[in-house]
Amino acid sequence: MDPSGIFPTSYRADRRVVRTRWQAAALALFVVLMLAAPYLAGGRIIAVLNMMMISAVIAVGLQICTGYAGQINLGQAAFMGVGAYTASILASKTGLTFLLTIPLAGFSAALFGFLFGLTAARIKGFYLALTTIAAQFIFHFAVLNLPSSWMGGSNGITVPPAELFGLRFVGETAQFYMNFAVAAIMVAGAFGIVRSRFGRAFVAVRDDDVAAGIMGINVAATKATAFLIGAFYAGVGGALWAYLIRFVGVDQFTLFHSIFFVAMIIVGGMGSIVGALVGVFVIRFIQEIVATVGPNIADSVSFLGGDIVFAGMNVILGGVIAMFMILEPKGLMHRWNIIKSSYRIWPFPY
Amino acid sequence: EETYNLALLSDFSGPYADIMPIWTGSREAVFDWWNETSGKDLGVTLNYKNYETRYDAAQVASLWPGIKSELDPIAVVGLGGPDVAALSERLPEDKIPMFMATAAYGYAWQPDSWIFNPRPTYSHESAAFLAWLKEQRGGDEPLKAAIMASEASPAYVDMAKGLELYAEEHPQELDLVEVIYTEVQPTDLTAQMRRVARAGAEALIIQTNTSIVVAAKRGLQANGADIPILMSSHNGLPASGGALGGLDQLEGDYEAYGMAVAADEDTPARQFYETLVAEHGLEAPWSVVTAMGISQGLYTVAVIGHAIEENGAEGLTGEMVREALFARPITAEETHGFLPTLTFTPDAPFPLEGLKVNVGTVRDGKIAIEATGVDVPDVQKW
Amino acid sequence: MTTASGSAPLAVRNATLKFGGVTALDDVSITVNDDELLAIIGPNGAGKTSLLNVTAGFYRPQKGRVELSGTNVTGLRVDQIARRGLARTFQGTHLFAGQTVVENIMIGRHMLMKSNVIQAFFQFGPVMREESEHREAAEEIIDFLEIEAIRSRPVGTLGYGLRKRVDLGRALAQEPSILLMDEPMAGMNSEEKEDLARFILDVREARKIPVVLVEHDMGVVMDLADRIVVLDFGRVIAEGTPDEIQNNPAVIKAYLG
Amino acid sequence: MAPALILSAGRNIMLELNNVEVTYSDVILALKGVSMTVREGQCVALLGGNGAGKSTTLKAISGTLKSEDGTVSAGSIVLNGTAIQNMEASNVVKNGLIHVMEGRRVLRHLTSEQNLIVGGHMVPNTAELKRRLDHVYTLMPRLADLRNRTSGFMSGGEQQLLLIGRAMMAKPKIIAIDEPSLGLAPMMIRDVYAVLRQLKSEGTTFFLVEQNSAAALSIADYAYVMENGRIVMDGPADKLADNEDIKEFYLGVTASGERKSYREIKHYRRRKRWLG
Amino acid sequence: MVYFINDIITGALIGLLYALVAMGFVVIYRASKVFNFAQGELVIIGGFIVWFTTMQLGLSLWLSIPLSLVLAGLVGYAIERIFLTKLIGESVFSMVMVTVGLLILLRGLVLLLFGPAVRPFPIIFPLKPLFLGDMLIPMNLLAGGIITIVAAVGLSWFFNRTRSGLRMTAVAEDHVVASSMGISVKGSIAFAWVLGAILSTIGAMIFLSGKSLTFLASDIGFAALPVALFAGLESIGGLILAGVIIGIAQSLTTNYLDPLIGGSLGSVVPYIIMLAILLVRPTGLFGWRTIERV
Ligand SMILES: Nc1ncnc2c1ncn2[C@@H]1O[C@H](COP(=O)(O)OP(=O)(O)OP(=O)(O)O)[C@@H](O)[C@H]1O
Ligand SMILES: Nc1ncnc2c1ncn2[C@@H]1O[C@H](COP(=O)(O)OP(=O)(O)OP(=O)(O)O)[C@@H](O)[C@H]1O
Ligand SMILES: CC(C)C[C@H](N)C(=O)O
Ligand SMILES: [Mg+2]
Ligand SMILES: [Mg+2]
Repeated sequence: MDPSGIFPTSYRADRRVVRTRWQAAALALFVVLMLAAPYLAGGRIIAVLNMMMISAVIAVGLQICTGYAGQINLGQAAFMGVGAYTASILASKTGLTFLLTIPLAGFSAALFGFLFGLTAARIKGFYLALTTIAAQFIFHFAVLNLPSSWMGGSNGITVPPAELFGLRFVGETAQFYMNFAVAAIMVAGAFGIVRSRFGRAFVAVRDDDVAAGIMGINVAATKATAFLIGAFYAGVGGALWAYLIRFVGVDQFTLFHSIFFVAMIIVGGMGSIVGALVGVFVIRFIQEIVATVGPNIADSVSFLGGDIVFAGMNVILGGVIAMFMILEPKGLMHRWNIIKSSYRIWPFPY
Repeated sequence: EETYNLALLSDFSGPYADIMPIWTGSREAVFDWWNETSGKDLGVTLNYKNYETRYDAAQVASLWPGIKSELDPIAVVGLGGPDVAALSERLPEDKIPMFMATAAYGYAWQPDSWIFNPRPTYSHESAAFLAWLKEQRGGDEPLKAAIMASEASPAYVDMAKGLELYAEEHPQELDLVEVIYTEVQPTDLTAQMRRVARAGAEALIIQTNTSIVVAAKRGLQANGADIPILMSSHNGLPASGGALGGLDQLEGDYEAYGMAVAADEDTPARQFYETLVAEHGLEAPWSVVTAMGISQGLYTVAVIGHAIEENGAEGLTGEMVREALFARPITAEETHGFLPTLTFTPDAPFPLEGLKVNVGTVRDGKIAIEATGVDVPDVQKW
Repeated sequence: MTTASGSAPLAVRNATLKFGGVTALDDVSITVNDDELLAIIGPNGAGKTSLLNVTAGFYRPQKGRVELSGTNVTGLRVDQIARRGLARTFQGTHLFAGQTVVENIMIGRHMLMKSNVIQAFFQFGPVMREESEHREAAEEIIDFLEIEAIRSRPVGTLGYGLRKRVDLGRALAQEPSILLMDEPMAGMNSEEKEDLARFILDVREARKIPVVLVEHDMGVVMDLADRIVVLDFGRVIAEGTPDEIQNNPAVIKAYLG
Repeated sequence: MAPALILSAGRNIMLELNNVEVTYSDVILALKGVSMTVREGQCVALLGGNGAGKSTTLKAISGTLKSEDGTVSAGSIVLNGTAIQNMEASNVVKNGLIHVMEGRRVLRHLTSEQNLIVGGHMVPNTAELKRRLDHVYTLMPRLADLRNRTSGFMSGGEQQLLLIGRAMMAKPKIIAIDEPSLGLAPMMIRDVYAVLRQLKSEGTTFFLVEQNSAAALSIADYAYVMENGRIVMDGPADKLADNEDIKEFYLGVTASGERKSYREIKHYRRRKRWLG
Repeated sequence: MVYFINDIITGALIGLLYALVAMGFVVIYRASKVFNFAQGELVIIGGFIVWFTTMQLGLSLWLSIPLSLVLAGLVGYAIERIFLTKLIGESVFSMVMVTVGLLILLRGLVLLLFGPAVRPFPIIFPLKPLFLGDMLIPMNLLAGGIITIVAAVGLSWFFNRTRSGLRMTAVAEDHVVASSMGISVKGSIAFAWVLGAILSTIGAMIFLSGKSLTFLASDIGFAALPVALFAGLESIGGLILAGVIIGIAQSLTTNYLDPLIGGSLGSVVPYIIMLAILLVRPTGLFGWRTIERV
């Protein structure tokens, strides 16, 4: 909903994501801050931002698949893993540049996701959600049991640094810019997709797939496309992850990781790209706070062992997610929209 | 007076959370001891900080940049497989070495490493044990053994892979009759144990975790089979015994690894432990995990000591520490007999020569040293 | 009734539809001629909705076939049939509740748009142009149905009557060559019925498309229909002009009472 | 308003709404101070155009607003002396009110008869349950034919019947019913209204929301007309049925009493709104 | 051949254990339409309660088992009260997502309360297996199989034949409709969680008897999941068949296929079978079919 007094004068203007001068200014400020971040913030913060940006790509993909198209997906980490492995194998075996490995990682993950998406033609709702867990197990099994010369088996694969024209993207700062560039493109693309005919078809399939079919939307293909896109994002995120960690192993992509991605889009709000970003920020932020502050607390309060840190993190994160669902089941973006619209009509309640 | 930082990686809530307080308490006690003794003489204080990585490569990777900028450590004191996975590419670039306590991993067996283990791989350790057992048994036929592994961790798979290769290359020594993969918390291993018993195994290698030891033990008991189990340091006799409800359940089973066995006997290692307890506030019981923590601390400070002797107390870097590791051996005396004399070379992340394994067992409900200084056979890289 | 059946916009031939022991349609044949408003009436459970469902491809008849302008479409998926020019509105509502009115109508235009995912991702010029064009068409429909004021309200927050109008708008957005409507007037007061009746007549006038109307409001049916088919227990029991039907004793007995 | 008073004199107030406001999603004010009274044994009709707030009124009474993110933000609703605004739906039922919701919400995977049994879940013994089932089946023989049909597959009208039957099973003191004639064939509407009349004569109170004003006014004692979340007119049913505007906009008859033809409607439409 | 038959029997029994854990999923789903992701966590909580009453309090099994079941029920009730009651009337989806939060939260809580140590679990069923000639059947699994079958038969009678069961069925259909008919959604969900927690505790006893307990035991939740989907989320009786089929398939794969390929296909097989059946019957063997009407 618009702030009051904004009347778009063309359809194109009405479609814009950034609608007011304030929004434009805020966006510009954000971009400038991000670009300057490596010079303003310490290594830890940059590391956290790197994690956030990669998670953002993956969560935005999940948002498209789950939040928009309504296909609950608990296999996003597996799709991410496919991307990470693809990038790693290509980079380490063929020495391909990341300019190619990242999109290729996206495509291979998309293919894997698409295969699961095809099952969505028949399997629906929670059944589908739970079958995506199978993606997780099958991915795991495949990596571990295919000849280890293919995917490194249980040993994992080490990844050479991202390189472009002899320039090595190592160190937090260089990777920061690489992640920022990719994340920016992916997020902008996500806005494009969700506001296009595809975004609308996704929503149609989510809200009422019977009616969607009768509208001339190929429901099965649309669901599969949603999975495909969601997995593509996960694959790209996985590739970034591989370049950041420089090592991929199968236990970096577990069901638990998938659940955390789901938690991110829930906290931020289903069906909103910005919501996905907000959710990534909130969840990662809490994780980092607990991880950094926790040991200090544990140190200063002697009867607490170091073991409270992770336990505490789980309690807090789990608690936050549960509380969110209880207090704000539609996510933060929903609250924001309500605030905006009540501000719009304030002081009149109607 | 110079101060240098050490980053300690710990798992307070992952699969090894049960042993972590003891482990890290022990290594911290060693650093305290060193600061008050040798460190004082050298004019150096070692400052350390624990980081919770929960045995998760992702967590390690995400914490690492922060650790580096916050602490700028001269060395990392590592934990297990995930640290190796996450940092093996980063440490060479950041020029910081990492010192582990556990046995090494086949998949990390590369030259020019920045990550070091005082012990050979788990497969080396189990092979040494099996060779020793065969000798005990006598006779020429190869020893029949089975191994339990799990896909839950790369390290677990590695254990099986290495031993499989060893068996293949030494058919007259070892006949690996069963390699069983299971979950970290298995439902029921009765059927699997029957297979093991049926195959006539003379030993069962379980270097994974405690839960699998317990389930396997129950499975063996259900089958009325009495096959000795070999455990490693992190799932050793005290831990598994505790989970089974008593050490007596493990009568005649073994643990074997390339460091001192925490038995009741009065050894130099034991004496050093008593010193730490008496004078440096160590609260851990005398157990294999404590031994692991102390040995890790001891060889770490020994290397740092060498580096200071070489380069002076000022301007010490991680690179110098690593150089010092290769420059001269760390003697058994320096590590109070917790470790054999260690000679590192750039060829491997662990000493390739002079490796010894000690074997502990449960006798009359108590942990006893069964054998010391068992030679490690020649295991090929896999 | 006189058009050569081969080219009739819609023909259902001898359709039989059974669900287990229930026969929803029993050898039903109907033909819809060019620019005709055909009403289908009948008691509750007579099979009217089932007939529309068979036509739209939602159910597959056990026997018989469905032809759109002479081509057999039996067995095609619903979306394939929709792409061949068949649109429908629903009994009850099947709108996309969380979406605004404009978005619902734009969804109706989905199949007329051509851009692909990659274009959408990069938001190239052509995509934007296509969006604007179709948005314009959607706005025309909004104007036509006089729902400008609720253009950006989520449909879920609208009352039943307005939803029905949006439902019609969405079907029109498909630019169909035949329109099926299932009880569009249900839940409206007479003023609203008048409005909708007018829209239906206008649609026919402006677009010249045949309409199949299922409705229980006899006033509406008698006034609007060119021809009426009466179903009872899955069978056609009468067919004819409103006057004929009104006086048909079988119809009176089964339906009008 | 005198006749209304006479009509209702001596009867207890069963349901009373006092200046009720309903807000959806914290911002959309759908009811703007609605007051109504339903007396025991009465049938009160609530008429109004689309989106007027009729269903919202019912939901506010029955406590089912919450699932749509709505709340009664002001005013009070009193049922038999108990304040029930924002009460949980199942407790409202325990106070004797059953709400037949719009949207044909049958329990789709259950058979028609199972739906009825669930409707009578509070009936203490099996014999009584049987009796009520029979009562439903005698009033609505069509449901007897459909008793083993999965209710989700039934036709729109059939489901509508089932909902009425299901409400009857609970033998409530008051039934609040949302558009009972929706989607019913003419004959069926007559049948359903005959059922309602029968129930009314058995002492059930009705709160009836209808678009089919002719039918509603034929059974109602008193009626309210709602526009835009406000009550704009009320009075005894027969009085309202004579009102010019009601005739034109709700009953679809011209002032002269003739039915207008839908074909004759011109492109311009007279728009008249009551100002509330 | 004897071994082969024995493997089939053991497999079937393990499958029945899965079915018992899956019954926790199904009961909660069947009475509230909420899919409980935290089911595995309920198993550990049950396990810890049993551990606490036996090993810590030192009670005899006869005392501690009923006490544990009561405590587990209370925990289930508390979880429902704290986390789910407030969401009644909201979309079911929100409730399901709360259970995702619970999954993470409970894991942390268990760690906080009991620590990460590996604990010995009491021997509830005799360790000595039952010998049938050359065949051997673990007692805990045998007892578990019997309990599972009894529970499944009893509960499916309850849900399908009793008035209370029908009420819960109505809740599973549609919360709003159920409450508009005077059915207490709260009560139904509370009952479901109490029952779910109790079943999980029984599952824990069978699963862990004589073994060790850590929070990793929750993995059994995801091992049991395919059984629940295979049967269909609304079907309690169907769990028996589903459990037996999946258990046998898994046992045969682990014993005969895995040694050949040198991997652990056994742990994936249940999921593959589940996927296959769902492609043919999208709501499981006996689940409610999706109703689509326009
Ligand atoms: N999928 C289905 N499975 C079983 N029975 C069905 C199915 N669909 C429809 N029926 C049955 O077929 C008959 C015809 O239903 P249909 O919906 O076509 O009626 P209708 O004429 O549209 O009635 P109404 O005017 O009440 O909407 C009904 O008795 C209904 O119960
Ligand atoms: N869930 C909701 N969220 C926001 N607004 C709503 C919601 N439900 C209804 N409204 C608004 O409240 C007003 C009253 O709606 P209500 O459904 O009560 O109308 P009604 O009189 O029953 O109409 P109809 O005859 O079309 O059913 C409408 O303007 C509608 O837009
Ligand atoms: C003690 C543990 C951390 C050992 C584990 N097997 C490893 O990865 O090395
Ligand atoms: Mg119909
Ligand atoms: Mg309404």
